[in-house]
Order: sequence, then structure tokens, then C-alpha cells
Amino acid sequence: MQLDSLYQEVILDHYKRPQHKGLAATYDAQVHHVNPSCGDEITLNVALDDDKVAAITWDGVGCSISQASVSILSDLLLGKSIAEADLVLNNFTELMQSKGTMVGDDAILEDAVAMAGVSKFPARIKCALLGWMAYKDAVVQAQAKL
Amino acid sequence: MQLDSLYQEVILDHYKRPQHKGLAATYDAQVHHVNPSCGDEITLNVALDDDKVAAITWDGVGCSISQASVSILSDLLLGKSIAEADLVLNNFTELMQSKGTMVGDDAILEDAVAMAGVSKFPARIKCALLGWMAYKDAVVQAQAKL
Amino acid sequence: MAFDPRVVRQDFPIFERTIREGKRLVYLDSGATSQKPNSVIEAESNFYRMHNAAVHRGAHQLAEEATDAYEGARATVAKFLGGGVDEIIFTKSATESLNLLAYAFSNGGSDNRFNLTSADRIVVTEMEHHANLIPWQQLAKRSGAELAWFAVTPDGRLDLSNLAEMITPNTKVVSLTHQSNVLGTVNPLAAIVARAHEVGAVVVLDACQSVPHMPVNVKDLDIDFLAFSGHKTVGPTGIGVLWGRAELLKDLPPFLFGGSMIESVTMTDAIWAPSPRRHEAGVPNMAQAVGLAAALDYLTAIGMDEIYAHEQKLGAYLLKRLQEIPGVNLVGPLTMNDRGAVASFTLGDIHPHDLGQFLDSQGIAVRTGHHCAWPLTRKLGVQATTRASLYLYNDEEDVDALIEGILGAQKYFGDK
Amino acid sequence: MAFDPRVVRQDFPIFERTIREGKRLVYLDSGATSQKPNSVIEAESNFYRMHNAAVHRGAHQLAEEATDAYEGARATVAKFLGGGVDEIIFTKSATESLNLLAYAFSNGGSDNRFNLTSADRIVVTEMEHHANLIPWQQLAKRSGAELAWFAVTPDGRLDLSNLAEMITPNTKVVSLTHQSNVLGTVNPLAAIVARAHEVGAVVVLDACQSVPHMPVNVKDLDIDFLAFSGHKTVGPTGIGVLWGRAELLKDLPPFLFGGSMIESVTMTDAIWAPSPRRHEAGVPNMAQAVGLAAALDYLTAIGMDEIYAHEQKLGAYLLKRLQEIPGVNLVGPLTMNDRGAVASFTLGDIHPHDLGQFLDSQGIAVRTGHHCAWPLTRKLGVQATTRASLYLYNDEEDVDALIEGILGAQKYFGDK
Ligand SMILES: Cc1ncc(COP(=O)(O)O)c(C=O)c1O
Ligand SMILES: Cc1ncc(COP(=O)(O)O)c(C=O)c1O
Repeated sequence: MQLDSLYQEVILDHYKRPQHKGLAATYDAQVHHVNPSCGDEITLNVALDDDKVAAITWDGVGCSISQASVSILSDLLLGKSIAEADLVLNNFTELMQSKGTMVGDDAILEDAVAMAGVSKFPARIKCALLGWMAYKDAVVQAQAKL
Repeated sequence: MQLDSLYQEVILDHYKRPQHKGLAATYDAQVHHVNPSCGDEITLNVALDDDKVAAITWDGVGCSISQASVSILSDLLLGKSIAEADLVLNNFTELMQSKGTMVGDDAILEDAVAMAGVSKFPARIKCALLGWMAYKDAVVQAQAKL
Repeated sequence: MAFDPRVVRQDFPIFERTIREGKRLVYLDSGATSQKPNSVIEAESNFYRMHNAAVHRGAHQLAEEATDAYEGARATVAKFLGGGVDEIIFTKSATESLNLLAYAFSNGGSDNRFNLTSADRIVVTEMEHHANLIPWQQLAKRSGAELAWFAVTPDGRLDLSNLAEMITPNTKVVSLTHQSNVLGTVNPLAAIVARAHEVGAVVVLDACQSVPHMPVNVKDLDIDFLAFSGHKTVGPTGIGVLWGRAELLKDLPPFLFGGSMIESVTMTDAIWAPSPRRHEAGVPNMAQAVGLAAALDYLTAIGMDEIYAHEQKLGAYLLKRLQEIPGVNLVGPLTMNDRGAVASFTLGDIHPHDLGQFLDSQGIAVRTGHHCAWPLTRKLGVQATTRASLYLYNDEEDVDALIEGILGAQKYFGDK
Repeated sequence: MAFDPRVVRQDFPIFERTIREGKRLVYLDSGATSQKPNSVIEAESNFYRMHNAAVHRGAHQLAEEATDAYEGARATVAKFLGGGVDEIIFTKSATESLNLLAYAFSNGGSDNRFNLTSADRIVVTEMEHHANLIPWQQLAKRSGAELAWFAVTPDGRLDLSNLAEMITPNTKVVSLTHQSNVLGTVNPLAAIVARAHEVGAVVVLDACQSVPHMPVNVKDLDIDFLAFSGHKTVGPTGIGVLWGRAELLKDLPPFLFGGSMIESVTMTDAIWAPSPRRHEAGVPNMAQAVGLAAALDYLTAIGMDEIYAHEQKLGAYLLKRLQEIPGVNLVGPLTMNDRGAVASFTLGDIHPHDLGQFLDSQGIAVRTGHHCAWPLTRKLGVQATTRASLYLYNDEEDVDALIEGILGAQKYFGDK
């Protein structure tokens, strides 16, 4: 069933047990992103330690894809350097735009390769990217403060 | 040839030898009407004598249909009572809207029955009516002054 | 012959195709856009193949035929709505129709009867589609007029308890939806229209969700303007209608400027043509107007009363079946009194996007989100809903498929 | 394979019909609207039959397919013009495209970079179509900005002798036609664009009469905005395009308000989506966008260079044959240098309406009147003209038919 390529176990796991959900009290930047076509929302806090992602926390409401994606992201990018995180981000964005033609590099994307199936469902790509765009925005803002 | 039903001899005669063309110096009302789709223009003067059409003169530029129509009109309505002229006007308007289904009552319309063929050419009806609408407008204005 | 949605379906070629690995198409998204019968598709093609020319402009046979077809379409729309031929303005969509009006209220200058100032009030409702909200918000900002709105009650009706205080003597426009695209609620117009006219305000009806589904007669409703979209009315995309009382249209300032809407033009000035020409600048969407006329002819041949009766019955079945499912939480009225055949709901913890995706995998097309009525969604206290909207080609089998799909989704997302 | 208009004609079903008692259709009115090839008609029908759904809105397969088709059309238009995908806005017509822009120049409020005031100047030309004149007249009235224009010389060219004085440092917009729909004149853009950019003004190109007939690349022209209509480009009615530089579109305020153009909405406020979504409110003219893409694909397959070369040759033949007739008085340039294949003329004392009517009786479709460029017609000192406009499906036989028709009209109206 094609649907299972979208709703991988890993995704549903993250959806049911989201990581780093709940906003930390301190942060360098806080952003609020909305998906205007469905109303899904996310608030994301980032703290940097020099060029390292020291903390990512978030809160939000949304579908399994958007929630799982931000959960995976926060696991994955935490502790990475900003440059490393950028690489992951670019890899992930490319995967999402691949229309099902890529499987994703699991050395780089780890759990996030489970999102590969999303790229076959154009209406859901924005869901998967919501948290990543929020992260991208937050880091830019946090860096501007350094 | 269908075209001949449009361009009757009477019409081409009036076009080449227009009646009452050239504006009289005195009048009760003067109107200027334009056909916005082709730019044809007419200026028409009316003088009333109680309830009688005492004078109609006009000037303008336009196609054979619009020029002939106003020439026929001025011949036809001159000297009539306003009520009689209204009857002719209504008859003529009805004929124009008949889509080729009426031949026109020549006891009432006289030379104007030659315009019957125009009603088969929707784009030309406005040409034929230009002078008549100007006359109608002018009489209303002239009466308002009485 | 009795109305039979399965027979109707044969007129719509899209139902011959399948969805996601061979599934039957269960199309429950007509609130967003309706499917098209062959007669509409052919009317548009036929115009291009046989009569295509710029209307009102050429002195040749094709131009005559195109003009006949286009003006004939205007007459068809007028008859369908019970209005006059010169009261029909073709636009590209209901969105354009409503924007045309909202701009007209500030385009006329201070001596125009429609001109709004900061002394005036505009009244809308909390259940408006963005297309009937934002144009008025912007008009309020441009003109300084105040924007006020009727609230929505928890059971999805307009709260009219403050009717007289809401529609104040300085109210100039009351614009509201006939049927909510989210709740299905059909608004009671009589009292609103009476009060609006008492204070000299005009009533604008967003009839996007009523004209396709029930007989709508502008004279009976005693309203002043009405907007709807062709594409929700089994018609083509790219065509909408604005109906307005002739007596009002005659003074309504123009919105789009260009060819065919003028009486005369110089480098610095222009004089406008009479309505409806004044409101139709440029070479019009001719093929789409002709397609819309074919759509209205199609609906008329079946009968708007028949369609309404069918949808009332099917809507009742939908509401009943949905309410049998634990976890389904319907927004909007729970019975078919003054209500259309559309149901928006949430399903326990399952996000509408996920439900919609599961249904899609079963061939069932629904819409999820805020349905372009974000203030309403917020008021109802939900993030988003799933909406199933029915039309003349739907039947009980489609509703059954939806119900089965919902149960399947509960299993799919619950089991994992 | 050599370009052959008779082979091209076989793609256009309208040429299978006859006019006025069995006459061959000689269609010389493509300046008003072009005919449509089968591939365009079928692309539109096919969308309705197979993929119809509201784009960007549904979470189901049809909505995905419709979105792919619609966004694919945007990519096709972008490629055709040499612009970016996000630089293409679909409208209903060039008229709407130009109005969108003119409204945007007063919709943004005082802190928007496009906002005009009474300190600013708008520059147009005397040869503009009403669609590229009246919107700017109205903007001037709304904003207090001054409207100025380049004059037209007796031989039908722009008088650019006062270029620097016309495009003053306070000029904010220069909007002009690429090719005159009356004169055929193709305006020299380089000097105008250079001067406009020197003073920080944006250049808007009305490309209604160039995009269908010659290769047009927005990057090469270095312009800022461009408008054209689908229906003159062998595409459907009801679709137009506005191209704008991404860097400008990003700040351009919206024009039509409603669904899909927002980022968020409350009862009193709205935040806009990024371009191009910001400029496309409501369910779009999806089938027409898809049809337009098919039209551009059709033209591309033949080759815009081929089409241009064909029209240049045929236009030269038309000008030569017309000038052989005593009594024909051409307006506009007399050679094909910087000129398209359209000829407007008067014929002695024979009124254009009468000539057009006679030609129609011979199956020949031309347009007569002021061609929605009334100030230009007045400037040229004529009441009205007869216009023959050529396209890819016309050939020498069509020109010969026109010439014979004109001679016939002289006889018909002269003999009687
Ligand atoms: C030069 C020019 N500009 C603008 C327009 C307006 O195009 P439309 O009527 O398709 O909006 C036309 C054609 O009518 C034209 O020839
Ligand atoms: C109630 C209502 N009003 C307005 C609209 C806008 O219609 P369109 O997008 O066709 O302009 C819609 C549909 O989207 C609607 O449901």
C-alpha cells in the first residue's frame, strides 16, 4: 500500500513520542511559523554555543508529518555545528523536492530518511518542511545576535 | 447577394445626397451623440413649434447606414407632431430589433422601411439607431425648455 | 423520471477514471470545485472550434456569432437568477466579483452614492470566506469606514440577537454568505435584508455555495448584489458572475479599466459606458461564459428543486452516519434545517491532513484545513477540519465509502 | 521542414467552416483575437475530463494532478518569456494584468516602494491601447501623480526627441506598448529602458501584440514588468499573464483579496503570502492556464523565429499590395522596419464600417473603428480605420483575397 511509504514506522513513532517538544525557557532565538494552507503552527527555540547548536526545543500543533519531522530534526541537529546542520538541512530539502526519485543518504539524514516517501505527495512537502524552515530562520536570527 | 438587402438603393441615395445636413443656427435643443465602438459622431438640432417638430438639422461623420438613417429620419419626422414622431420612432426601433423577421410598415415608416435589412446585421443596428437616439434625446431636452 | 445520481454521473467524464491504484473516484470536494459534464466541456470547445472571435468588436460574421453566444450566455444567467439581462456582469470568479464591488465603494469620488467615508459602517459575519472578508477589510482601511461583524454561535448559526445594533443607521453595506462553505449553515436573510434596507444599506450575497445547490431568485430574496463562481456550478474555471440591481449598477463606478468599457477617451480622461459594459473591460472570457451558460442549462434541465431535494436527503444521511462514529466531532448544525450537504468535522486525535491522506489512498477526495475561513475555524476552537461536500453526482454509496474510510483511518493510525 | 501556413491551418479547426453562403474564411482579425489549434482546445477539455480539482487546496490525487498541471503551466510561461517561475502571475487578461499593476502603485501605503504621490510622474505614449492608458489615468487621479506621454509622429513612430525631458527624475513608471495594435510600429525599447532605469523608474511593457508574433525575452529587454493575453497567442480566452522581476514582485502590494493569497487572517487584518501566490486570489483559471501552456508549446514547436520571419515576409507583401490601390491611405510606417504584420488604413470616402461589411460578405474578417486606441486615431486625424492583422495561419492567398475585396468594395459603393 502506497500509504505505508508515507507513514513509516519511524514517523509514527516520532509523532506519538515527539522529541524535544516543550519550549525551553532560555534561547537565543524564537520563531513562529505557520502553514497557511492548513493552519498548522510551530514555535521553535534555538540556543547556540559558538558555532554549535546547543539546544532546540519546540511546540506546535499539526499533522503527523509536520510533528514527526520537527521531532526528527531536533534529535538530528542537536550538538552539530551550524555548518554540519546546514548540510543536513540542504540534503533534506533536496530529498523533499525529489518527487520520489531519491531515497536519501542515511549517513547524513539518519532517521530523516524515513521522510523520503513524503516527496511523492506534493501537498505534504510543506508539512515536512515546516519545522526545518523554522529552524533555518531561527539560526539566522540567533547568529545575528552573536 | 445578402449584402444588397443591407445596402438598399434608398440608403445609398440618402448617403450620397443627405437631407437636412448642415446645422441650423437656431434650435431649441442641440445634442451630440457618439457610437463608442466605431467613433461615429452626430450633432443634431431640433426646433419645436408647440407640439410639432418644426426643424431638424444635423451634421456628422459616419458610415452609410448611420448617415442615411439620420437623413431619412429628418425627412420623415419634420412637420409631424411629437406624438406622431414617437410612433414612428417606436416602430423603427422595433424594426431594428426584429433580427430580420419584420419588413416594416411603410404607411408609418415610408423610406425608413429600406433599413429593414440592417436588423439582420447586429453590429450595424447601433449605426442605424445613432441618429434616432439623438433625436429622442433632443426632443426631451427641447420639451423640458417649453 | 426519478432523479438518479448514478445516471447523472454518466454525464461527467472524470468518473470514468480511477484513483490510486484502481480505486473508484469518490469525489466529496465539490465545495472547492465541482466536476464538469460533457455538455459544458463541449460548449467551450465548440465555441473555439466554430465561433471564436472578439465580441462587440468586429464587423464580421464570426464576431456576430461570438457576440450572440456571449450575450446569449448573459441572458441564460439572468434567467437562472431571476434578474435582468443588463444586471449580469461576467467576472473571472466570485473573488473578482466581490473585489469589484469593494473597490467600487471607494472608486467613485465623494459625489458618488457608493462612496464610503469614516462615518460609515460595513457589516460582515464571522463565517465569511476570505473572499468576502478581506476585500471589505481593505475597503475599511482605504475609506476609514468601520468594519463590524455578526458573531457565530457555538452551534454554527449567526447570532442575530443584536441585529438592530449591528446594522446601525450609518451602515452602508451588509455582505454575507448565503451558505457557509465550512458549516453548511444557510443564513436567514429576510430579517437581515429588511433591517439593512430600513437603514438604506445594500445587501451583498456571497452565493458561491448556494447557487449551485438550491433555487436562488434574486427578486424573491430582495437582495442588491450577488456573486457566484462558475467552477462550483458544474461550469468552467475562469468565470464568475456579479448580479446587481440595474438601478444600482447604473451608478456603480468601474473597477477594471480598458477597452470596451468606455463611451469616449482622451489622453487625460475617460467617460464610462453604461452597465454591464462599464464593468467588463477588455476582451472577455467568452468561451467560459458560454460554458457557464451550458452549465446552468444542464442544471435547469435536471431541475434545481430536484438537486436540492437530493442533497437534502443525502446530507441527512451523511450527518447521521458521521454521528454514529465515536470520535467524530461535527462543526455546524447537526440537522438539515437551513443547512446544505456539507460536513466539516474533527476525528479524535487524528489530524485532518492525516485523515485526508488516508481517505485519498481509498480514492476518496475531501478537503482539509481552514477552508479559507480562518477566523471561523479559530472561533470554533479547532486547528483545522476535514470537509466532505456533496453534489448532484454523489450518492449513499459515496457516503458509505467515506464512513468506511474514516473507520479505516482510525484503525490505521490507532494500530501503529 | 519549411514553414507552411497551409499546413499550420490544418491544426485550427475553425478553418474547416465557411462564411456567408459558403465562402472560405479569410481571418485577418488576429490582432483582436487569434484562432485556436486543436492541441489548445484539447488541453483545456482534457483538464476538465481527467484532472479537475481546486489547486493548492485538496489533499487528494486530483488536487495534486491539478496543481502539477497549473504549476507546470507557470513554468512553461516562464521559460517562454525567459523569466523565473516565481515571476509569473496568472490573470484573466492583459487588461487585468495592467490594472493589477496600476492599483498596486497605490495599494501599498506610504511606506511601500511603489506608492505614488503628487510628486511623481507616470509616462505613457500616445499610441497606447485603452488598457494601457486608462488604468494609469486613474492612478494619476487617485495618487495625484502627473501623467505625461510621448507623442506619435505623422509617420507613426514615437517621438523620442524629448526622451530626457519626458522621463524626468521624478518619473516612477514608464508604461508602453511593445507593438502598436493599430500602426504595427515596434517601439525601440533600449533608450527608453536605459533612461527610465537611470532615474529609477520601472518599465512596464504591454506585450499583447508582440509576444504572439516574435521572440520576446524579458531579460534581454531589461524591462521590469510585462503583460500579455492568452487569447491573442493561440491560447484560451480568460487567461492573461503578468511577468515581473522577482525582486520587485516581492514588495508589490496585492490587488485582488481572497483565498490562497494570504499567510494569515483575522477578522480585522491579513498578512500576505509571497509572490506569485499573493497576486492570485481565489480558485484560479486552471483550465485556461493549462490551455495557455499548450498554446506556448504549440508556438515553440513551430518556432517563434519562423513565425516572425513568416509574418515579416507576409507583412511586406500586404503593405506592397495595399499601396498599389489608389485611395488606400495607410496609417503607420510604410515599410517593415521595426513593424509587425498589421495594416490599418482608410479607403477614399468609403467608411470603414461599409468596407468591413463588404469584406465580410466575401468571407474576409477585418476590424474597423478606433481599435481601442481612440487618442491615437484622433491624433492621426481619422475617424476610424480598417485593420487587417496577420498571423501564422495566413498566407499570400489571404492577402490577395483582401485586395480583391477592397477593389470590389470600391466598385460596389462607387457604382451605386
Ligand atoms: C496593445 C494591446 N494592449 C492591450 C490589449 C488588451 O488585451 P485584452 O483585451 O486581452 O485584455 C490589447 C487587445 O485588445 C492590445 O492590442
Ligand atoms: C463561500 C465562498 N465564497 C467565496 C469563494 C471564492 O470563490 P472563488 O475562489 O471561485 O473566487 C468560495 C470558494 O472558494 C466560497 O466557498
